[in-house]
Amino acid sequence: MQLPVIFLLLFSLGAPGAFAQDSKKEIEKYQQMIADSSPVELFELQGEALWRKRQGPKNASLEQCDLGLGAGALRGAYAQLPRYFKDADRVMDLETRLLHCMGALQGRSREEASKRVFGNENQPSEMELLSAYVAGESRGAPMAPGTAHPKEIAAYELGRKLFFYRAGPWDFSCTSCHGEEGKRIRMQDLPVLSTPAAARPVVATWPAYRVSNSQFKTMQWRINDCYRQMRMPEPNYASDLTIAIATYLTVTGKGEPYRGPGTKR
Amino acid sequence: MAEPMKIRAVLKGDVAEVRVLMVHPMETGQRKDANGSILPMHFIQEVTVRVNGRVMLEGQISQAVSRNPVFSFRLKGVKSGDKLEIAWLDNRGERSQSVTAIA
Amino acid sequence: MAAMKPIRRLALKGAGVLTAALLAPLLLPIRALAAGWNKDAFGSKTAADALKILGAAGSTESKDVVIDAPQIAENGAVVPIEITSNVPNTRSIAVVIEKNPFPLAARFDFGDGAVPYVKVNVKMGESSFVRVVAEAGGRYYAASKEVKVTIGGCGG
Amino acid sequence: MNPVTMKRALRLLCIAATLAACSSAPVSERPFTSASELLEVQAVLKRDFHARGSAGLSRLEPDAVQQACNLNGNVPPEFLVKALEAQQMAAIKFPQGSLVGDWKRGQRIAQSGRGLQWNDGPKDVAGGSCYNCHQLSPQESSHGTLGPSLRGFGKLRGNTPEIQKYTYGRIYNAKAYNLCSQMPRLGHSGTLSESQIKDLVAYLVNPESPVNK
Repeated sequence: MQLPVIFLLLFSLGAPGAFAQDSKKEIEKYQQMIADSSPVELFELQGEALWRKRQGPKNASLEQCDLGLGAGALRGAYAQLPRYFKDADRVMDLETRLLHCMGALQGRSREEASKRVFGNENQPSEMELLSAYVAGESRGAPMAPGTAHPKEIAAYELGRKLFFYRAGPWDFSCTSCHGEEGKRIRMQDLPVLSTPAAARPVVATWPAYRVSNSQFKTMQWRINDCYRQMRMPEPNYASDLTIAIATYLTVTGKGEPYRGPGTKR
Repeated sequence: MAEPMKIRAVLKGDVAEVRVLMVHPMETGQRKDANGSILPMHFIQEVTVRVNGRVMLEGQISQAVSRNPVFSFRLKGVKSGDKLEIAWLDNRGERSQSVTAIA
Repeated sequence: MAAMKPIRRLALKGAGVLTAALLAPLLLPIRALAAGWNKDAFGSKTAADALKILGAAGSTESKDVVIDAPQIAENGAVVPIEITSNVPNTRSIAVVIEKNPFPLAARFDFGDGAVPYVKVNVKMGESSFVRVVAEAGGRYYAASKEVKVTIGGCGG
Repeated sequence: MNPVTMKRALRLLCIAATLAACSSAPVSERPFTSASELLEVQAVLKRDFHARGSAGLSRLEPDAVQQACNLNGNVPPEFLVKALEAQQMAAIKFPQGSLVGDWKRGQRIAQSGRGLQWNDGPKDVAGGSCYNCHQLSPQESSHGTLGPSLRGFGKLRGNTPEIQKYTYGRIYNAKAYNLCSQMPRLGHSGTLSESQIKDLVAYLVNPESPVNK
C-alpha cells in the first residue's frame, strides 16, 4: 500500500472521530433548542379536551378511567406504567389502558376505538392527543413501572428476549441498531436501550412531538415503526408483544424523572 | 377556518417575555398529499402584536416558517394586567386572534 | 384541520391559559408599522434581490446583530433561530436563508417598546447560511451564521 | 429453507446448544439458553404479528443462521459457523460475465433506504440502505457508523476480479463471510436484483466513483 494511501486511511479514521465528537455536542444543542420552542403543548391541551369529551354508546368521558392510581387519578399515573391491572388480569401500557377505558366507560368496541390509532400532521389520533395530556400529568415523577407482580416480571422477561431476538428477511433484532455504544444510523445516534444509562432519557421523553413531520408519536407507534424498518410484518396494536417491549425498556430506564411529552427530531 | 393560539406572557422586571404557539399547516406548495396531488401554498403572512390596542410589533412571515409556528418576543414598558392581543392573517385571508393578560 | 376542533371549544370556554378567540368587531386593521406583506421581496429567488427590494442591499457586517442558531440541525423542518439586535433603535429585522427556494423567510418591525429580539422556527431545504439584516436610522447592519442540515433517521 | 436442510440444521443446533452452554459471552447478551426458549418467542411472534403489504407472516419463519445466532448470542461455536457459512456461500448466485455495473446508479441505490418494508409498493424501487450504516463517498456527511467506513474501498483493495467477486458476494450475502453479521443478506433476501448489486460493486471499486476519490 503506497504511503499516501495509508495516510488517507489514517486521516479518514481520525477526522470523522473529531468531527463526530463536536457534532454530537451540536446536535444536543439542536435538541435542546427545539424542545424549548416546541408546539407540543398544543397537543396536551387537545388531549385534555378529549379526556373530558363524552363519547361512545354510553356517552361518557374518560374522566373516571383508572390508570392505576384510582378512577380519574392523573397526577403521576403515566410514570407508573406499564403495570398489572387486576380488572383486566393483564399488564397494560398507557395506550392499552386507554383502549380498555374506552370500552368499559364509553361502551365503544375495541375495533372502533382502535380503528385509527396512528394519526398524521393534519389529524392527530385520539390516542396521540390523550397520550400527550396524560403523560404531561406525570412531569417530574420518577419512572416507576410495575416490577413485582408475576405477570409484570414475565412481561419484562419476554420483552428482554424479544429485544435480542433476530428475525425477518434482514435478520434484525432491536440490538442490531440499539446494541453498541456510540453508533449511529445516518446522523441519528442510537442509544443502547438495554442499558439504564441510555434507556433513562428515552423513557423520560416518550411520547413525543416529532419536528420532522409535525406529528405527535406514542410508544406503540415507536415499536410499530421500528418493526416496519426491520422489514418485519406489523405488530398487533396493544398486543402483549408490544407491551412486553415497552415494559422491558421502561423497567431498564426506571428511576428517571419524567420530563415529557418530549420534542424530537 | 381560524385556529386559536396558546399565548404565555410573563413580566420579568420591566420586560414581558411573550411566547405564542399557533396552529397552522404553513404549506410550502411543494408537498404532496397521500395520493400524490400537490398541497397548495397555505401559510400565515402577517402577525400583529398589540398591547392595550397599540401595535408594538408586526411580523411578515412566509412558508419558510415551520408548521405550527412558535414565536418568542420581548416587550418593554408594559405592566402585568395589560391586555396583550396577537392576531394573524394568512394567504387565504383567514384570520385568528387571541387575547390574554400579561402575568 | 378537523381534529383541532376540540381546541376551539376549549378556547371558547375561556380556559385561563388558553384565551378566547374574539369575534369580528375587534378585528382592527392589522397594518400599522409596515406596508403589509411584501409580495415581491418574499417572491424573490435570491437573497440579494429580496434585500434590494427591502432597501437593505448595502449592509455592513456588525457584531451587534446576534444570531443564536444550531450549527447542525438534525432536520430542516424546524430550525430554531434566536435573533437579537443590539444596534441602537433598530426598527426592523429581516431573516434570509440563502439556499432556500425563496430566501426571505421573515421580517419583523418593532414599534416603541418592542425589544429588537425574536425567536422563530424556520424551515431549511439544505445546509445554508442564515443572514439577518437589522435596520436602524436608515442604515442596515448584518450578520450571518451557517447551519448544517443533516438527514437524520433511518432514511427508510 | 427446504425441510431437509431445516432438520439437519436443527440437529446441528441441538449439538450446538449443549456446547454453547459453556461459552462465556456475557449473560445479558445471551437471553436464550435453550432451543425451547426460541420456540416460545417464535410462538409469541406468530400470535402478535399480522401481515401487511408485502410483509407476510412467512417472514417470521427462522432459518438455521438465525437460530444459530439467536441461541448463541451471535457467537456460535466455530464448527457451526464454518458449516453454515459454507452453506450460505454455496447458495450465492454469481451472475455470468461482468460483476461490475454503473457506479452512478450504484450511488442512488446506496442512498435509498426503501425495499421490503410494508409501505414499499410494487412500483417502489428497493435500495441498499448502505449510507444508513456506512461511510462511502467523503462528500456525504450524513452517514451511519454501524458498519465500517468503506471510503476508498476500491482504491485500497484494487479493482481486480477477485475483489469484484468478494464485493458482489458480500453484498449478496454478508453472512456467508461472517455468520452473525448485522449486515442484511441483500441478495439472498430478494431485496436487491443482480444488476443493482453489480451497480453497488461499481460504486465501491470503480476508480471514478466518489468513494475512491
